[in-house]
Amino acid sequence: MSGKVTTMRDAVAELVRDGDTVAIEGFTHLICFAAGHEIIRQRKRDLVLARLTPDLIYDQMVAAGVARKLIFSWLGNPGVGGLYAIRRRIEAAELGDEPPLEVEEYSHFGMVGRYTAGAANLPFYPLRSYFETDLPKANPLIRPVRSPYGDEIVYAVPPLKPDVAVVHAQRADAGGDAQVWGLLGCQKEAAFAADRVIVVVEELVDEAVVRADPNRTIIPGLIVDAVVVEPFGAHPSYVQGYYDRDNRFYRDWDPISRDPAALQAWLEEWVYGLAGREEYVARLGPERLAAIRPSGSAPSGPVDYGAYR
Amino acid sequence: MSGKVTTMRDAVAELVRDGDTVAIEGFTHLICFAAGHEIIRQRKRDLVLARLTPDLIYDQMVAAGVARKLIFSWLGNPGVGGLYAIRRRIEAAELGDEPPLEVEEYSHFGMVGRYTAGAANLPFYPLRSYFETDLPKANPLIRPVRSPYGDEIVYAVPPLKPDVAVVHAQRADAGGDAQVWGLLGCQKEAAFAADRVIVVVEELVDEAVVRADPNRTIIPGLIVDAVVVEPFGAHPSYVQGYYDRDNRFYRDWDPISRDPAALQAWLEEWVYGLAGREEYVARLGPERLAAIRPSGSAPSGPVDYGAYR
Amino acid sequence: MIAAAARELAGQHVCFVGVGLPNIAVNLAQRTVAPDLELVYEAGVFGARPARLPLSIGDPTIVTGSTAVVSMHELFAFYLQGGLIDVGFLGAAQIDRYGNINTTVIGEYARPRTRLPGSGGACEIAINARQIFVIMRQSKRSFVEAIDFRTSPGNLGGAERAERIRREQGWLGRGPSVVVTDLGIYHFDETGEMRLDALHPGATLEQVRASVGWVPRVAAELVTTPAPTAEELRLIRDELDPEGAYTA
Amino acid sequence: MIAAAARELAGQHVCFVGVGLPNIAVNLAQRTVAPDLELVYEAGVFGARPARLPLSIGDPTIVTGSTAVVSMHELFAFYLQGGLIDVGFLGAAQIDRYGNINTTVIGEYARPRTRLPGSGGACEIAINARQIFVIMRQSKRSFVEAIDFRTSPGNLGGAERAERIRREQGWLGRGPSVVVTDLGIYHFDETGEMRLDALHPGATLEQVRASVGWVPRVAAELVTTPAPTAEELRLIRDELDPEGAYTA
Repeated sequence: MSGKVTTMRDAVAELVRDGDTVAIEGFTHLICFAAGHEIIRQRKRDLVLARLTPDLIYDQMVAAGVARKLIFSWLGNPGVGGLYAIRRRIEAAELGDEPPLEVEEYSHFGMVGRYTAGAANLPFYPLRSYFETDLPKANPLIRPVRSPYGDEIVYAVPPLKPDVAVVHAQRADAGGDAQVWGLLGCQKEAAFAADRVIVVVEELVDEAVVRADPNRTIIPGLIVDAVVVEPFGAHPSYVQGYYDRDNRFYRDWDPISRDPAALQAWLEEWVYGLAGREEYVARLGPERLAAIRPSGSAPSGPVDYGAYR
Repeated sequence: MSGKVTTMRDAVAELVRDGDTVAIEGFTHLICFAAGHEIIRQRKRDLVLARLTPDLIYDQMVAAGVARKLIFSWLGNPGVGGLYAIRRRIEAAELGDEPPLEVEEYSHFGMVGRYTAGAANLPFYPLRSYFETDLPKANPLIRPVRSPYGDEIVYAVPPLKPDVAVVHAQRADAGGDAQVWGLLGCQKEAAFAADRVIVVVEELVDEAVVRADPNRTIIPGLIVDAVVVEPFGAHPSYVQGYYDRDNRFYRDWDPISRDPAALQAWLEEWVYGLAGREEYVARLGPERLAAIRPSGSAPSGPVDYGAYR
Repeated sequence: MIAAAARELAGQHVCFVGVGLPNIAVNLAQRTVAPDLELVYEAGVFGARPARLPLSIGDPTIVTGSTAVVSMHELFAFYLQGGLIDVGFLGAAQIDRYGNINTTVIGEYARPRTRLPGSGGACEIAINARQIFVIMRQSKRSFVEAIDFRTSPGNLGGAERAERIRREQGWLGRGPSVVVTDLGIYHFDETGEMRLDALHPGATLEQVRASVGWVPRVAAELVTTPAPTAEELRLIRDELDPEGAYTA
Repeated sequence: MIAAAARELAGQHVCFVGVGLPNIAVNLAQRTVAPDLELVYEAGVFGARPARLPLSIGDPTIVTGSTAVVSMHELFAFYLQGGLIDVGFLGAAQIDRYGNINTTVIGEYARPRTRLPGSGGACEIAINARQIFVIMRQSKRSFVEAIDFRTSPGNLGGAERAERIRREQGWLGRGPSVVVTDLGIYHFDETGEMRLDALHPGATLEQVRASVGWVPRVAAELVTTPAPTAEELRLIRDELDPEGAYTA
């Protein structure tokens, strides 16, 4: 398998285009902040940002002006509060005469279903949700569909096929075969649905490591366009077994997000002012990194696939 | 989690009832012949047998008279030939005035979709198959459904919710949390779709072994009614890392299956005449078991989940 | 409030854990009245045994040592929609007397006064979990006559219609069963309306009436919630929330 | 026949492997003309590197050392239906001039003379793989004017209708492109009909005509298939099928 290893700068320059629909997925786990920051640095514009939970990364990207639209299912800073850069682009009093950020809103399962339909090339995905709620009124793309077996009605969501999906993983080989353990979110579905895929990893491994445990592979290199090796690329999100969620960062974000000037200053210091993730990690410093080290190891133990010759 | 460990005899006696729809799944891998033989021994009747590939086990069960109907997608002895006990209950010349075995036929993805809809409590599962074929005519349960987004038509299959699913796994704990590596087939979907679930394992392990690698769990004890420890319970099918597929058995089955008398003699010798799998394994003998031992080990290597206190 | 919510989980088996207050209540229940409670996190975890209280609902501590980690598709399709969840635990920004919940917007959807988080999994949890527990602070702004947006259906316009629709549409959920607030505990009566059944120690009926946007029904035999035990308080203060993130 | 089928895979990238003759042809191709060929088995394997030739398509040797092992749902939904398969390799009991395939029954469906295996994955492979290779022995019983049951669609009643339906229904597959038999190699012309383009060494046009149930089209420049090389024969006889299960 040919090597696809490149830098974040080159991957984003080549694969993310103005106007693209971009999905940097990962449900609390494996959110690739490094890719989001590089998109900000390269001043991409008019992106449609898709994620179940926009999280801090899309708050930062919206504040930096890369987005024209948000597709999501839960907009908040989990356990802390709001995402105020995004809310300022939605709430009436803040907007004044400014046009709002476009929003297209689903539930979690609706978003997962959208990626699933996109990955499976289906025209719609049926689910038991939305009955007797205002969501189908708020988003007319949520539509009823009648079962061909009796009169039952369920709701459907349309396929979502991002132009680019970014998947952060513990490890991949040079061909892009990526392996993940811990929370899987819907990265697999988003990647198979996407036209282009960037895999970002903590560690590049030999193909033999992947092939030794093929059940752990979440996406094959077949659908991957670029592999970027970026240790701590998911901070302040986390990577199971590698580093912890930096909850302090999530808490600290609240006052920054509330204050547009503070937020722009933060972007200057932590994004525009740095060449890339390596400088970001250096700036975090050894103490901060030590604080998010797991408290111990918890090995899975091996299993035996057996040789069959 | 309370212990659910029991014998195959008790599990089948208690959980499989005459007239039930039974799914002993496993795509070439992990086919639980031990459960099928116990169902034959207990002379269950009028079962509806569901499996993508009826394989030798349903040929044996049909020959033994336990079934009134077959739901399937590919009827054969892979790489060898036919399943003649079943064909004798379908083909015109063999049947004469006998009523045929009922058949309800799909494609592989249709069967997988049926279990998936059953597991997800959906009234139908949409897929891109069956267009311009005679399958919807042969099986009117395969029906077109129109997308609510434009005029596109896809086909749908209805949910399949077996009364009982039997899942063979490498290992489980006493609560029924089961782990599998190698081919996964659609056992997970069949188990979640089923009303009752019997898990059959090569090894009973401590709950800590399961919890050390939660990404390998294919079904949780939550949906499991009985755990049976039955080494070599999948022979002549195989268990990745434990034993090889006994291809000699599959080849030897061809003449037996073609000859009703030979088949009944085989059932006498290998099923009715034995108390259970332990005697079956003893009868196979050490040479046969040695012949299906993997040629070496192929360890997965461990991963680290990390401790987070 | 947290202790009261945790105690309502006695006898329950499989609980879907929401972000925020439900998270601490459920973790407290697992350590007290419901040691066999299986915690399900929408992030894709069944049988979590968190060694610490997670701030978010996707923390690495809910993964390590759990029974099963699965894709979100599988979690929502097979566990939730498949009918395996006994209790879905939700928070709310607005609730009406029938337990219908708004977590989407205050004001008009297109130009909201306040943009709230939205559904997350709440909409499908409300429909597919066997019963719904709600935990929230109450006030005239949150306990309202008419919610601004229906994110998650409760008993709709009353029990009769709600039951008919659940039956006709094959919902597995029976809707909301408990609402625990900072003042008391509500259950739902046969008309599908919330009824105050217990007041927390120190709370008064006047406080309740002053913080509900309709005239609330009150049980004939209104009881007082037993005060949190020393053990409950110790678990909350020392183990689950030493930094006061939830309880400050 | 096997060598000829394997050679047709030169330049292909991702191949869905069927049971039987396709299995050996594809494994031969990976060892000769298409070393980068990614083998996909419907059992749920991507990037298989079988150390031996599996008898079935679900053998443990296709798992150990593969790139990815996934559920059948994922294999069919994301890999096949999602459009990642370049070549689907099918066998057939009956085929017509337009490449429509029967693997279900000979005779009437309800009371068949011969009950065949049925679709397996063939029906969805025929619709969703980018192109279809067929490998089968030819005779008046298998190459028929009208198949008894259409299990897998080919060019339907001709290219015009087939292309319109593929376009209207958004099929990803362009249908059958090659049929390799024991006598020769066929491709499909612009009308969607099979055309004999090569005769295997020793086979004659008379043999072909005597084993086709219609008047077969023959290429103006009919060529002779190059004989299997010594290396191909060695691989088949010594490595892939030493017991002659496929080739006896």
